Amino acid sequence: MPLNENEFRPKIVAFCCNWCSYAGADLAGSSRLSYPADVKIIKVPCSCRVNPMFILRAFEKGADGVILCGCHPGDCHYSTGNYYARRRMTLLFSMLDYLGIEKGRTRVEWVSAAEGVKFSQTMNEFVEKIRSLGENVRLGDLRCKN
Amino acid sequence: MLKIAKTDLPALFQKIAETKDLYLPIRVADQVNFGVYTQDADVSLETLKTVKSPKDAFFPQSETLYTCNKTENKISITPEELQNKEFVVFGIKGCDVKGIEVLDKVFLSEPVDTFYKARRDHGILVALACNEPEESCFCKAFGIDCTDPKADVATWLVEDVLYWNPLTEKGSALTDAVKDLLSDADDSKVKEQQEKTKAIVEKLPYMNLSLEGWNGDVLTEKFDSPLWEELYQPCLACGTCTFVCPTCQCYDIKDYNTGNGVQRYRCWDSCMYSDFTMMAHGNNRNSQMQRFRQRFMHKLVYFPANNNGMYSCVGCGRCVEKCPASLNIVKVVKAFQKEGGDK
Amino acid sequence: MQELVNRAKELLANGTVQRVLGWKAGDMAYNPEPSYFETEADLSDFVYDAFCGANLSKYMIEASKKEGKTLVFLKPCDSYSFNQLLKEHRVDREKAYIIGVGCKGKLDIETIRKQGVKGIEEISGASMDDACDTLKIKTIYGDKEVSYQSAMLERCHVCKGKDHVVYDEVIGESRDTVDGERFSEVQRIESMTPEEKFLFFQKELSKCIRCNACRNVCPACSCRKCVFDSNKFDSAQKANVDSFEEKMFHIIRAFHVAGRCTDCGECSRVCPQGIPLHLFNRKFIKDINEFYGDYTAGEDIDAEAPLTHFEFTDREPNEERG
Amino acid sequence: MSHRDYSGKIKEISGVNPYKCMKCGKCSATCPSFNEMDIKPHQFVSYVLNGDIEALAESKSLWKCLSCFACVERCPRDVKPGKLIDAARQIVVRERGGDYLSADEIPELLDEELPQQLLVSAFRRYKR
Amino acid sequence: MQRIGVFVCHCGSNIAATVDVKKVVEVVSKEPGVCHAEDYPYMCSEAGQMKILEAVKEKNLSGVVVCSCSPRMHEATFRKAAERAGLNPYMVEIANIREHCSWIHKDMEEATEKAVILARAAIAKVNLNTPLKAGESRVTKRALVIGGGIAGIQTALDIADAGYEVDIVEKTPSIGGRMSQLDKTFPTLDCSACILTPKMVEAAAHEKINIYTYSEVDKVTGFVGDFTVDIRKKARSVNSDKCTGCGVCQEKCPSKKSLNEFNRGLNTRSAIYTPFAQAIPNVPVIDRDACIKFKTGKCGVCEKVCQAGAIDYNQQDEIITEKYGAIVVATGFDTIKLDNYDEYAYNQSKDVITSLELERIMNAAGPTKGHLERLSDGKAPKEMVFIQCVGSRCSDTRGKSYCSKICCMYTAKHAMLIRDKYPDVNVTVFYIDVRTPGKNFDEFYRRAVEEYGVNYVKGQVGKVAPLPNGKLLVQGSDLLDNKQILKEADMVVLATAIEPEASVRKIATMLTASIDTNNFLTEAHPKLRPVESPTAGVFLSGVCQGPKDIPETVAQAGAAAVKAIGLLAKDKLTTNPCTAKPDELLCNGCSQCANVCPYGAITYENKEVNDHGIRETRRVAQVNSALCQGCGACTVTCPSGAMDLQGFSNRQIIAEVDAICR
Repeated sequence: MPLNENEFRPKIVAFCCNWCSYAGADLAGSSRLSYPADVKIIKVPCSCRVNPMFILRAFEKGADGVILCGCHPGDCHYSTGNYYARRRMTLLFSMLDYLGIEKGRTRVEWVSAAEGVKFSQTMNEFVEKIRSLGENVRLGDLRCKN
Repeated sequence: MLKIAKTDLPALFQKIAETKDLYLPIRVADQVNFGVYTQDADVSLETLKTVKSPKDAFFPQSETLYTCNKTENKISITPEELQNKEFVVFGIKGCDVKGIEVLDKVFLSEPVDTFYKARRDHGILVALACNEPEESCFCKAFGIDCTDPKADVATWLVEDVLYWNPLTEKGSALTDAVKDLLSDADDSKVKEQQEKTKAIVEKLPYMNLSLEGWNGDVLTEKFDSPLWEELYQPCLACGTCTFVCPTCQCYDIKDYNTGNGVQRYRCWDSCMYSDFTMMAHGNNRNSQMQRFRQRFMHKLVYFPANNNGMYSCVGCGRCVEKCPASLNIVKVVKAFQKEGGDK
Repeated sequence: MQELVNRAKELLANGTVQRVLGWKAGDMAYNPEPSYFETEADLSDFVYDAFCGANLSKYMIEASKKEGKTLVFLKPCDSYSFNQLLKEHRVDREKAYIIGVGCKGKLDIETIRKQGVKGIEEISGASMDDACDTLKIKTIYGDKEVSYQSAMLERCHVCKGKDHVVYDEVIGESRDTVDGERFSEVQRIESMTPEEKFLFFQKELSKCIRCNACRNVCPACSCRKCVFDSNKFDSAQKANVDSFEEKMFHIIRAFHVAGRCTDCGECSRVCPQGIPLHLFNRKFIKDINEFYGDYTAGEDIDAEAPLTHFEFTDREPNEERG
Repeated sequence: MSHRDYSGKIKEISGVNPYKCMKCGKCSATCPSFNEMDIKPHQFVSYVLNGDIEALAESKSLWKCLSCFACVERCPRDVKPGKLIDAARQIVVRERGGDYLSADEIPELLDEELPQQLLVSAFRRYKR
Repeated sequence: MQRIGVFVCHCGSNIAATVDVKKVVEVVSKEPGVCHAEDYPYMCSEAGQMKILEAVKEKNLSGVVVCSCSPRMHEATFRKAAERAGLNPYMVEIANIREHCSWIHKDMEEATEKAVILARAAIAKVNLNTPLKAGESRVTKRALVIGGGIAGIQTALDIADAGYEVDIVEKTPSIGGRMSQLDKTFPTLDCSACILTPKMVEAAAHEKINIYTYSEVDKVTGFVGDFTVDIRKKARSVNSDKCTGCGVCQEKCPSKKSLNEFNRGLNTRSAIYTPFAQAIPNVPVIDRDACIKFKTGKCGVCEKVCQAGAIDYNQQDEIITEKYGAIVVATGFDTIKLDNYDEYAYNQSKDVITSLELERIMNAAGPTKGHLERLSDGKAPKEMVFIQCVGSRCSDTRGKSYCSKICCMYTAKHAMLIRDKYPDVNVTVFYIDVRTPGKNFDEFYRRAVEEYGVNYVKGQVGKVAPLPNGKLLVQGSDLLDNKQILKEADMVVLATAIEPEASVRKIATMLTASIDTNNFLTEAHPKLRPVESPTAGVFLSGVCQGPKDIPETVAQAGAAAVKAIGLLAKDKLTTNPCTAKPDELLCNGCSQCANVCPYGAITYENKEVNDHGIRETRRVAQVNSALCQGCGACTVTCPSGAMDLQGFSNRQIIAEVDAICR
């Protein structure tokens, strides 16, 4: 897709666990399953490494959406990491809702190493959702806007 | 002496706000603090004590000093603009006016703080005399007459009328600007209220707090007192007392990385905090007792020592009301009195 | 109250405890302060009345480091905090002699002032001995009456209960103070539109002065060094600069105490700007109860904490909520 | 409309991606009307792929399909030839004489025996 | 501040076709800390690596960022190159501008912009990298093979032959697996048992091999080189040491109505049984669900007739805990359930069978003693139809999306064998494609057509319907003739899709080995590391990794064995240095981190600390870096940030976040 000056290009951070989702993203790549360039992936060892502070930090610094991808429950490389991540994110997302942050700016998706298609689909959907929500204003730090 | 009906105050505010920024006590989410006037602001002149003092108007809780921007390999520095528009602080109480005098000692003596000075030069203080002081007030202990505030303009709210008396050139200029709304008045009602209020002041428990024995010469004696070890115990090391205080002037300077550059800002600091004046070698006050002692020694000993006996407390009583552990400067002074008496 | 003083004297005298942690009478009717008492004579200043809202359990972290035992007076709700600290190895049970004290609801001077009371000289009806329903307040501006119930702290209206979860002995009677639904305010916010929610919290949090009173009084915020004071996350900050900073601070603070907060309400009590901070913690408590089953932090020291535990069948984060 | 457009229209109406077809022939194997069809169900897919919609439109098969959906049910690749046929029908029907159903006409058409279902599907098919 | 070198790889045209690598070099060279930036066609080549070496030396670099393919591909390569240059290998970060950028984006401007941002994130991270040193851990010189089929047997034999101890855990009463159920094998038509049995015997007799049959893996802890495994030896109710394998108990057992699993349930067996005649060990087990003694307390016939006194009704499950350096998974496959395929009438007619059932029917030890006959009435069939791809290549939810790979060949085998043995039987095969890559495979298939007259029809069967006359009406298509075929058949054989054995999910979870959506175990790399799981020390053998035939399975079994041997041959392993590390001065001692650690790597001790002059004894967390696997669960649980993860520290991740969001 060519760059269009007027089009809203969201900044999206995707935290991917090393064992499943990062590999899933690799597979999406080697299968040439495209998704928007707005998504930038940060590799973490496990979804349980993702601190809520990282997510808020991303929003603070101007991200419009943050997605966390990990192994499917039951398939965590470290056995239990994604279960903890699931609870943490459930509570965090619920709190963000409570504070009036638009639903859908944050998401968790379980993507296995074999799910290149799912990875690409997920990212396409997520970017679409963020585009529909528009720029993140409520969780951004004004100082980063200029 | 001039006057304006209370019902005409919105018009007065409107008029001032046309050409100047206007700060006055505004209620937001059930708390009254000084804020910028807007037409739909919930102005509350009846509030005796705003939660924070109005010192923000001259020394904001945080302010950017300059911004560095990076483009490729070049860095450009943009200093923050100094205050260049006049503004009015309306409804400031006598104690808080005195608080600003304390800040002046710090920021206007060499080296002059240009940001502060610019604000002082452009700021006009319209003080409002107190008529219902409370039990936590002890301004009189510092020689302040809450019924007769010394500002650019002094005002009194008596029943449905605001009495207006310009005291300085700045005050007169402001008066000229709004004179259409003011009319002449005699000061009998004001005098009457002042007398009544003074009588109440006499009855308030803290007003006659004795500061005997607190001056710039008692440094080691007070510093070494074993009392501190006892007094600090309930202190939670929060910054409430310092942040509501009209005279606390300590700040920290920090950088914020915006991604494309750095904003250097200063923000209030609190001597109650464990990282206060943290330096490379560590911290020069590493126990809460030392930090607690610092605050009171500063207000009652160090500051008078350097400023011709002027205390850096004005008896507003905010810390008395807000301390989560019910500690405060009055309790400290009284504790030393008791100790002295016991001896 | 005298019973408490007598018992404290006994325990000091027989060497069971080295010191007493309680409340010392203030110079006004409503400002007692937490204090240590080391001798019988010191105890002449001891007070326990309806203004002794301060939760002493957090002071036990430091007291646990001192020589010998400390006698501490804990209200029913404080005992939950103590238990939670015990679970986290922050206090030493062996160093504490706990007397559970009765509670008839604690009073909030701010709430009294909000009812137009100023220039307070004396307050009667706040002692533990008189079971007054009305507070008689003598002020410079005349005598006032305020109902006890209307002057209570928010937390007392939705009290967890008047049973102590940890103690060596219990002295004094309590009375039921519950007259509200604990989660009703949370529910009210939940039912708002996102815009309304945002506005509500924006307004409340815009008052925050980052004085850290909420954090420093919180028994769950017992970190030696808070992340907002350290450079571990590049997140150290002292004062609010951008409105987001308070949000970050309050969200993360609530998250850090999620599953650990006993809802003691101290954060809301001490906030100089009257921000209802308990609404953050209570939201997490409500979510935890709903998502993972009822859990009361500090109730059972051996219970699995919600955030260090999981079930295979836990709900998914993206699930529609509320 | 060009053939390509028709082809796209069919894909749009049916929601089917004919490229998924692996040419196994299970649709034709399963079709009860197979013998009456000139273009067999499995061929339908390649006709759509090739954009030869004219031939489809003229084909007898279009009206021989019973819409039993056996092929839809059994297709291992989710291609669902039955839906393609149905889509082709709709295109033909919509095109013919431009005679559409409007909501105003419905009251006249009502009679007691008429199942609701029919009305709804007629409306779906014949509306503009 | 580091001195960072950035190296941008073209990957031939893989990256350079979509990412303007020159532009990336130009932009990132202006990033703070970057003192060298260049591009090169193939960074992973020796010459490319030399670029890193030279730059590190010339520019005195302290950190390296390589913008290239996925770190899963070449991170190790570039770390080694950095090490050769005298740099700590953990001072290297990879920006994945191929899989995550050039391969998925088409627009050059957009892809270049993203590549720059990914590079910036890597630069921001390297700026905060610290040299890490890998630790060492011991290797237990013993391997565990899970599954005793041909894959497991071959792997075990190969490892044992190399001189290492091997345990095989097999959940059924005998080793042998699926291959023992087959009659003949393609394309040579050897008798399956004839080639398998000697292997089974060899394994049983091997002094280095220990076989646990009727046993399952209960629990796995530890990590590469040092796994601890609990093996549950299920109660056999027969003392293996005493049993002579005479078989009298099975003859006399009065409960003979249990379905015979080995014969795919086509006939029955006694409650005390060995699955098949050549079973190893030749020791029966009592099926306690079927045994009258266990059900009613009365009977005890087997105990009475057993001369050796081997029957032991009181035997209990036994847990054996053993340490292993390597684990090979060889759990094999099963055929899928056909409940969702009503159109083939499998559940309605006994004469519709799966190919594996046909194997048993054709086998002399099978339910029909090797005679081809209809299971409904015992009559010899005259007309047989084979249907290919039943449940394979299905993108709907009923079947499997993959090709089961072996069906084309075994169907040709079945057709050929039937035509050979019963020339009067007509055989029709409905196929979508005939896939015969493999040595002598196509020739084999052509022989079935050309020499044995098997009728191959290009088309599928849509419906099989039992007729009142006992026959089966097969309705299929012939796509070449554009006809619909209606055929009355006596038997229909379904080439049913295969899927991994159901127990593999549980095993994968225990091993923390990843599995794909079809439950096949994932390999560490689909091309370059096909027999290793991404979980270190876990290897894959046979169909558990993906469909394959016997020769492929054996080949992979050998490959897995070699990988395991390669591991066992080492005395020590270097461990992952990206482990959790507590800051003792910040630690509250709250134990929350220890509660979430899946490895029990966190302990607490009372320690004297000096916190900026305050000396006191505190309860602080300690991490055993040999046990820590670096998941990071503890780091998020820790409210004060005292616990951090080396290589993925809070500040590093935040720096990446900042770089991306700026």
